[in-house]
Amino acid sequence: MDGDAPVFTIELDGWEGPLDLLLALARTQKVDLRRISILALVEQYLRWIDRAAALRLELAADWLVMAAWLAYLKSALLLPREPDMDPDPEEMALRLQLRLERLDAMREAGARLMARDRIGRDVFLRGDPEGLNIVRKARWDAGLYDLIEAYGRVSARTRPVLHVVATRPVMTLDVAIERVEAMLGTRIDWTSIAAFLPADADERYRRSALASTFLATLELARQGRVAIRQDAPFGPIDVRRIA
Amino acid sequence: MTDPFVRAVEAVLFASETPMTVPMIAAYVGDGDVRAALATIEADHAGRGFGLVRRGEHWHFETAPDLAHFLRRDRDESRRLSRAAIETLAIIAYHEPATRADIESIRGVQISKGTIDVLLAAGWVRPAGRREVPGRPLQYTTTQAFLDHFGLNTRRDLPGIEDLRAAGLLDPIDDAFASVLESGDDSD
Amino acid sequence: MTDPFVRAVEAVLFASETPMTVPMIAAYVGDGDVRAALATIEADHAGRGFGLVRRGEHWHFETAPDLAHFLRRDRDESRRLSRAAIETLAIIAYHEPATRADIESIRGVQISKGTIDVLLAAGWVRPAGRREVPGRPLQYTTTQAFLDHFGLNTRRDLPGIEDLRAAGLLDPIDDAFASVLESGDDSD
Repeated sequence: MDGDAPVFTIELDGWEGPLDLLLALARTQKVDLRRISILALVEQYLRWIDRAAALRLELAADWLVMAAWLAYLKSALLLPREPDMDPDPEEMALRLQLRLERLDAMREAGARLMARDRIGRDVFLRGDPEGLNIVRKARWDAGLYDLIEAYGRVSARTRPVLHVVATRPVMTLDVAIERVEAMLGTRIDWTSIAAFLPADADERYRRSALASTFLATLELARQGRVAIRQDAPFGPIDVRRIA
Repeated sequence: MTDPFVRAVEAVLFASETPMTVPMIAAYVGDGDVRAALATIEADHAGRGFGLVRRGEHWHFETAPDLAHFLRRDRDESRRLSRAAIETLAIIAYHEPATRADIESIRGVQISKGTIDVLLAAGWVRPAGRREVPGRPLQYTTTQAFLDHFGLNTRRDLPGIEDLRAAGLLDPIDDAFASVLESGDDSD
Repeated sequence: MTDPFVRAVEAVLFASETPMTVPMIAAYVGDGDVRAALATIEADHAGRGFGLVRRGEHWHFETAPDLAHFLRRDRDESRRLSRAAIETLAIIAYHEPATRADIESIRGVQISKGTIDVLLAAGWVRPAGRREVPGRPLQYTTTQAFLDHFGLNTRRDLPGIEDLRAAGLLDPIDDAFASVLESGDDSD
């Protein structure tokens, strides 16, 4: 076994991890990976780790984890087999062997791939091709609507802006004050503001009248001529003449 | 099977990034009659899609000159006209003949040179003489191709300002939107 | 004199800077039997210094492999690829789609970020969606440029892929493990 010693002189960073080293060690057994002696492999690895430790090489954690795992595997393989041992050491050894086979297969495949006739190394493309041209002809996509709309947009942007406000039925504040004054003259009790609105008018006129009438009562209250009350927010508003 | 030396010369010329002289070729392929190989290759490719060509002392492969039209391909690309281009086209159509200054005064912004070029390239407008004012600016009008493309018989088929107003196309966007909302209320 | 259509196909392929598919060629040469023309051109160049080759759906001219010694310029190129990169490429090609974890589990070491970057930069691998497992890891596959570069027509041409598959060496360890356990007793 001491004949393997030269292997260990290879520097640490020459190995891409413990599995890489294990595969290299397995190759030294010079047998098909399927017939490899896992026990011999484990011993080689552990010896390698020992030497690295003796040389005071810093070992990365995964190397030590692998060493611990292999040490466990070794003892499990050597001890008398307990039927209910879990995990089964034979299975662990088989898994290791399968992993080595797979790494070996891919290493081999990579080498065969690299050995193929490769463009730029073994075969060459034309050095100075004329090249193919695509002449792009723009086909403009615009319809009549786009055209008309564009003109409308330009015109709208540059023509003087004209605002036409349609006439709407409105009750002015003056009219509202007059109405409220006149109607209050005949009432003494609290009266809802709604009672002051024209009853049979157009809805939009009624809404205008409501706003104007409310303002009118505020104005009359400010002049000290009416009192206003509202029991709750958004509740009905009542008005009473101050006698 | 071609002669090995001829094959080597052929491969070196094919892979070269520049035309090569006989000594340049010899530096790759070694001893042999390069000139004889070139003559063989030239004869072998006569009448094919590409061939060996000599320019002065340099040799190279090139595609046959009579096939040049196959090496280019036209592709129609449907593209939207830019907002500036469609507005410029509309102004020319409504106001023709229109000068660049007319267009800019109506659009309210300057137009870039490319904008009218696009319309000229599309064949929709054409120059139509100069206006006899200081500076003699070029005027533009629309073309028959313009009428054809937009499905118009004459320019008079373009809707007038009153039509546009009726269609709501003169309303600023917000007003148009509001009028849709209002009409929605009425239908309730 | 060669058939005009064959000449046109030949010229287009010869002038092209990239490998072309039949539809790409047809876009330049118009109607005709492009496949038949390709077969003719392939036969005409057999045994010459360069010839027509098919890689997947793409066709291109390249020099004959046995003439590499006349043409090789940079012998160091293959050395630039690290062993990690070569193995990673092989794992992606033979197992595709493969995740980073797949690669690491086979190689037994973590892969540095640069390793996949090198392959992506060469255009030989590309991301190909995520695997629907926890963490949704990104998967990688090889590209048409990979096939071109290594002279492969399809992934089935990968060296030894059928043997590896038959031997179960492309199956995950757990699957292989189960099948070995089943048949394991027989082989002893």
